[in-house]
Amino acid sequence: MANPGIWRNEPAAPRAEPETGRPARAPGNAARGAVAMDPPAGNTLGIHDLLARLDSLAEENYFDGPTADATGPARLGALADPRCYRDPLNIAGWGANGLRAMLGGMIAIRETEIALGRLVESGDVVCPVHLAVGQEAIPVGVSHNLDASDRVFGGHRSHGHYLAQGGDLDQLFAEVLGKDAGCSRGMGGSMHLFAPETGFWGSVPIVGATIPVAVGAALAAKMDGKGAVAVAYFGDGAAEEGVLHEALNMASTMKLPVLFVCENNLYASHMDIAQRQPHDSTARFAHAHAVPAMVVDGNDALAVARAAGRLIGESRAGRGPGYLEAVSYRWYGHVGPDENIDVGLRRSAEELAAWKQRDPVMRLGAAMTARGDLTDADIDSMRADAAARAAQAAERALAAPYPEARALFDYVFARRAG
Amino acid sequence: MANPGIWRNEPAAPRAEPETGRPARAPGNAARGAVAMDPPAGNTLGIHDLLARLDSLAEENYFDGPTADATGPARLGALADPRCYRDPLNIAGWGANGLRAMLGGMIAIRETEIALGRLVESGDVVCPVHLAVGQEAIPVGVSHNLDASDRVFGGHRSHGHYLAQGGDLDQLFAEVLGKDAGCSRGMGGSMHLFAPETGFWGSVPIVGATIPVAVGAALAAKMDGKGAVAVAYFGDGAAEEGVLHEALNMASTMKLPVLFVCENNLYASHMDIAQRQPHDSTARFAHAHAVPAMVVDGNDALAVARAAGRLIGESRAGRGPGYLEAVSYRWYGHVGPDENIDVGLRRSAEELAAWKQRDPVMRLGAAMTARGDLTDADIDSMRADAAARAAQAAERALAAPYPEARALFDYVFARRAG
Amino acid sequence: MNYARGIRDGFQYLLKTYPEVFAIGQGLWSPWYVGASMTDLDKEFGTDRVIDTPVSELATTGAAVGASLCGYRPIVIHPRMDFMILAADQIVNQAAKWSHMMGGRASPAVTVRAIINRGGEQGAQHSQALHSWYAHIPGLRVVTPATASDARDLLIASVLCDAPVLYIDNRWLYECESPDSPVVELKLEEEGPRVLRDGSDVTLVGSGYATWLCLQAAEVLAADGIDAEVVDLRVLNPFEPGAVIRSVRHTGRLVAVDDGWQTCGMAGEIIAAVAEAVEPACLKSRPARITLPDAPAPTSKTLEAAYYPTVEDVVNAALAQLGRAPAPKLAKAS
Amino acid sequence: MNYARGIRDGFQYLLKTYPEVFAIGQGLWSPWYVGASMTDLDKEFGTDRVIDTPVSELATTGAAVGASLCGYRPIVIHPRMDFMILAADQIVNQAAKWSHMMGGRASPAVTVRAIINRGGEQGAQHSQALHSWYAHIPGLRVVTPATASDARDLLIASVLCDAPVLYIDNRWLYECESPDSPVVELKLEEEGPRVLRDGSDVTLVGSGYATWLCLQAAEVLAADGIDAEVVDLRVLNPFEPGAVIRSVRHTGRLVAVDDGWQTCGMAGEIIAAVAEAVEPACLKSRPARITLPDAPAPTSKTLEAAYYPTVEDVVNAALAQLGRAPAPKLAKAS
Ligand SMILES: Cc1ncc(C[n+]2csc(CCOP(=O)(O)OP(=O)(O)O)c2C)c(N)n1
Ligand SMILES: Cc1ncc(C[n+]2csc(CCOP(=O)(O)OP(=O)(O)O)c2C)c(N)n1
Ligand SMILES: [Mg+2]
Ligand SMILES: [Mg+2]
Repeated sequence: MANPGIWRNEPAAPRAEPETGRPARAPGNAARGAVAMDPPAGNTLGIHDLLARLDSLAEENYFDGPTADATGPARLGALADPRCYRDPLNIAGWGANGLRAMLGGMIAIRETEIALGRLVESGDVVCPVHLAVGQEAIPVGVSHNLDASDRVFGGHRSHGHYLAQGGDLDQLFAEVLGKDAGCSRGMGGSMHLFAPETGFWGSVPIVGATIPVAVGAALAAKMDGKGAVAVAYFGDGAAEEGVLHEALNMASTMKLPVLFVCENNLYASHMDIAQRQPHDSTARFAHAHAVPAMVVDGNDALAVARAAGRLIGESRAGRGPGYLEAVSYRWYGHVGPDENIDVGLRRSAEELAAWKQRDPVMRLGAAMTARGDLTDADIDSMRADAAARAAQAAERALAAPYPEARALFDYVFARRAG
Repeated sequence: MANPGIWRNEPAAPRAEPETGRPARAPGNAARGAVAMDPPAGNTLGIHDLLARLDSLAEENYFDGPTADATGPARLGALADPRCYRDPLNIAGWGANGLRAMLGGMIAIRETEIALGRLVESGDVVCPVHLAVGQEAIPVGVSHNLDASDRVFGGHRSHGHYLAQGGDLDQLFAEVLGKDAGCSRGMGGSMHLFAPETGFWGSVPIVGATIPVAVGAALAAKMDGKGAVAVAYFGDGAAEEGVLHEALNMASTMKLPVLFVCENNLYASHMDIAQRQPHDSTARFAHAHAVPAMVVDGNDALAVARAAGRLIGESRAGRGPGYLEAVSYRWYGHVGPDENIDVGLRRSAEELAAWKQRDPVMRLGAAMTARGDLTDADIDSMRADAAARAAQAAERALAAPYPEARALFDYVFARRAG
Repeated sequence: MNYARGIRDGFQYLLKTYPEVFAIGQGLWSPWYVGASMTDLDKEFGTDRVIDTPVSELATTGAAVGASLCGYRPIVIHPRMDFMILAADQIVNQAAKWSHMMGGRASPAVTVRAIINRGGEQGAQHSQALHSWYAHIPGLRVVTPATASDARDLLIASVLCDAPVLYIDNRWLYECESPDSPVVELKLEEEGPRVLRDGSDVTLVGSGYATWLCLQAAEVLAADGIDAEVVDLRVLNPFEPGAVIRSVRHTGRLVAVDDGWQTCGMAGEIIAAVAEAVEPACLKSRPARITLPDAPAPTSKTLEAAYYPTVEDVVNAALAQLGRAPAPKLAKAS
Repeated sequence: MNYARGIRDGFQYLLKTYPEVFAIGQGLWSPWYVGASMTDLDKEFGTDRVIDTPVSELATTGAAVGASLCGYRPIVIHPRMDFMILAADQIVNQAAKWSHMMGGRASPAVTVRAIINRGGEQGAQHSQALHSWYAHIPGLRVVTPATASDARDLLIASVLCDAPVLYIDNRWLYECESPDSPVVELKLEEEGPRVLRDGSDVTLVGSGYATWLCLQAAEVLAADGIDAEVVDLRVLNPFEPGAVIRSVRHTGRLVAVDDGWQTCGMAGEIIAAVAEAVEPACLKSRPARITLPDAPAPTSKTLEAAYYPTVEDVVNAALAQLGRAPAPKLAKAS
């Protein structure tokens, strides 16, 4: 190994222990002992952990058909267990300003989405709105490593991806309301965001569709030769579309600078991952395609930022793609502000309540107040400010005009600016 | 592990050593030592070997971008090295009759395909004909474990799959010549074979198309509850189609009795696998989807039969899908009897000559003559008989009538027999 | 009985009567995916026969094709026609062609159910009606019920048919009521376009939701003393234009209505089939078509209102056929 | 200059002149995949700009779309239109819609090149001409060159156009010659149907290979004293029927020829567009169309011969328009 431990040289964050006796890892690991299992260092899983997990999966599951139940135990272990990872983050080594920006970013996304949810409830917003409250740490952590020359692509649940890149708040509200002032001139709504001036190059709601598009943007970046990277956000459900695999293979074979970010929130619309896949971590797909992967607590903005930074750094240096699996949970249901806990799904009120304790905002906020970076009152006022900004943007958007009728035809065929 | 070594309890075949100093395995394994590496037992690779290889890949490649070259060294090691596995097969424990049937099956396929190639050269056959000479051990080994109640699906290169299931020789020639007496009534040609009475449920030339179709046949078999299995044959190129991954996930999640057989002949039309994938073994995809996989010398009918038997046995017992990767090489080029060695591809005359020394027919034949199961003259006469049968079938087919004009419309919408 | 209920009754009848029938697709265990058209079928018939799937349109469809070759009669459900494009290879290259390619020996008796689910500001990737695409493909029967009883009986006929069938329903019709009727097992091969309303002044032709537009327009026209004949296509492929041709020979005027796009669409096909068959002298005016405009679906409510054809559009086209001025503004349809 | 050479010259011109152009697709490093239409371009411009790919139609096409958003002008090549169905989502849901969905801000300036490669007993999955499908999709320009100079100049125009373009060529035309001409950079927005041959007795309309059939038929008809006007569509989407309508107003007779299927196909679209625009009294006879029969492609040589439209079919349809008996047996075309 040319550079042993390259994925582990970060300060280790204290690891929250499960509240119950349920082990954070599947028992097979320790029992076998053939693979050297380091004690988990921080909340990022490096490739060795993954291989070890793959190995333990083999031990338990591959061969013993009867126990390889499709609805069997989660393989992400503690990362998918909402009783773990509840403590304040370890912020040692991070400056207050940087952290404040990240906290502010998460709060802005959350307050914006809450405001959008209210507009859905009031009937002002008609288009489908997929909220990612609870998942804010992922885009904030990823975009921490990006700038406007990079190329970020999202899907149906992308308000956070857009905002984290610096997408305009007024234009977001206008877009969701179908107004001409929207970032897509009111032609797309919530599921079609576009802000290339920030590096956000588009989101669309065909699940998986932007994954190969991001690979193409990475090919363009490679041809440009200026070190830009592309990012494809997608969910655990999208990982079931074959196109992910085609895209991983292409990116791997052509060594393209693209970061695949799987926001694994354990659900695809009404189905939990155990109903859809034999294993709950999607990073196994990256390994299969020889793409370096890391699996992190997606409710830890710093873990996300570190892992994304590492993988993006490799990509910028010309070493090809990376894969980041960030495990999280959405506080709202699949679409709109309903919680989807009483509509006959396996998602329960208890599960949701537990995940709310693993709040990415609270965990960073608590660490910062503990260190004296800011006070609870500061956080409250950040929240109030963000809510006010969202309310203002909503008002402006509500008052804004719809596109003119000719918009229906004007945009069918674009003409390039240049 | 419930049943350690379950994949290893066969008599070990003597392992041919490479003729050069090139190690049969990538060096990373030994160096790391974290994974217990058994010495290779026979020429089947069990899951531990695969995980070890995955691990060694990680060591060498995942992290060290610069060395992770898309055209880098083969990961199948000796299995992809035509200087290995040339010795007569180890036939200990196999009865002469069974072996004679397998040898005869391979010879029949080869002589049939040679005869088809001649018809292409003479201009009698116009439709595209993809020959699998050199790969005969795979269908013969797989079909050894199947009967007419199973459901086998193929692709563009499926004469052998059809014949190994017992598909009619006359109907094959008639089909390739587009005659009404063909197995598909002359409506398909070489790439569209159909003989459900033998368990061969169809081949079509859209690459990857029959993979999910076989999964559906397995779903039907599971619903039938009679222990039948489905088999999907496909190539290393087809593994680049996303649908393979969708199909693996479905089969794994639903625990369907289907055997995925990847005939890895290291090429997809004009491109070798190193130009298309970061790694030369496709079994990594099975692992990613928690499907038990075995990788075998595809030029060893007994190794194929054993591995397929094991995996199929698990499927019949209700334990879900299996994945068999059989490494081989086609003696002819992509289509027709041309060898594709002087048309600007990376495939060389030397490579081809070396692979001809790893002849699946010769290796089984040599073992049988050495044990006294038959003589060289017996083999010669088997060959002559097969050639004569093929020539006869060709003649009958050449004389047979074309479909009537109404065939163009009669078959557009089928009516079910029952 | 409303249209959604018709679909559900069709599923229930099939699952109850035929053990070889099963349903597979995204959202079948969900409380909301397919509207009220399959409510609680999973509970009634079990999750082994009403199967929800991963987000894998292509493999799911291929699996249904495979099961159909082996004696089952699966219905594979695509909750949105837009997503089904990912499965087009299995529908167009496989299901539609296997019988022909195998000389009539293979029988992919699969029913593909595609739902048109549009409006509600869902945007261009969640709005498409691609029935004309599939009507172009020989070997694939395409069925577009417009009434609740057809929703049920054509579903049953599709599933019992030995050929692959694309059954397309439209959520905008789910609340439409038809009179109750007993279940009938129709032979799909014998079904085709049908006159839903007799008239002698002008022929209005549609399918699915467009038929509903035609029926509404005929009511409005009747109030104005104009007698419109309405032909509901029901089966788009193989397309049998006989009923339309007979009607136009009688009325001399044709308005073809379609809620898909124009170029190479069903409305154009209707006009072409009539133009080929009817002597020019028989036509009292140039036939007209009403379709979506040549643009992807917008989202804004104002643009959506401008985008989708309305009853008013059909009424005005019929009036124009008769040389009459457009009607005074009507309330927007749907 | 033959047609294949025209395509190659177009690629060469583009790759030489525009650094933002690159080609990507299956078979580009192969000696045989795309016939003579791209011979040695990989050697001339390097494998970084002429990129061969894994067998992954969907991701390859998506990658081209992505690169096109970011300032490049990729040409993604599908050596067979049949395989391209696997990429339909990226063509239809993505490339064709991004500009509209993003309010004109996104510019997927991608060219998708699809090759119609049929005959030779290749069978139903290796024979399709699906241009009518894609002509149905707003937002996607569809181009079907029939001559060698169009093969070159429309390729260049497609790639230089800011909108997504589907460029369809047909291997049956590769050996057809046109007179040499200098390269011109056309504006695709300004290109459309064109009269290739003047005539006053009957209008023959085609695109791609069907145009070639029309031109051949016109020769045969001329020998019989019949003056056929030939209109070559060139651009199927957006479809501008003006030239066809003008021609039919003049001749009063229309034969629409297409080498795709009939239902919802381009031949029907031509007839519908004319029927909508031309007063019935202008038509001297009922328009006719010549298309593939309603069946997947067969393999047997005898059935292939019966399947594909021929010059003779076009000649006879034209004669029928004039009330004349079919011509004596002609030699089979192509
Ligand atoms: C191709 C396609 N298939 C199905 C859908 C319907 N759909 C919308 S979101 C979704 C679930 C996606 O789950 P995941 O990728 O995990 O993202 P999440 O919603 O959890 O963020 C599905 C199936 C779609 N939009 N596109
Ligand atoms: C969907 C699709 N894409 C491309 C092709 C063209 N094609 C025919 S065979 C082939 C290579 C297949 O390689 P592999 O799967 O390894 O099978 P092999 O020919 O080696 O047996 C390709 C790309 C096709 N037939 N179908
Ligand atoms: Mg999810
Ligand atoms: Mg191969």
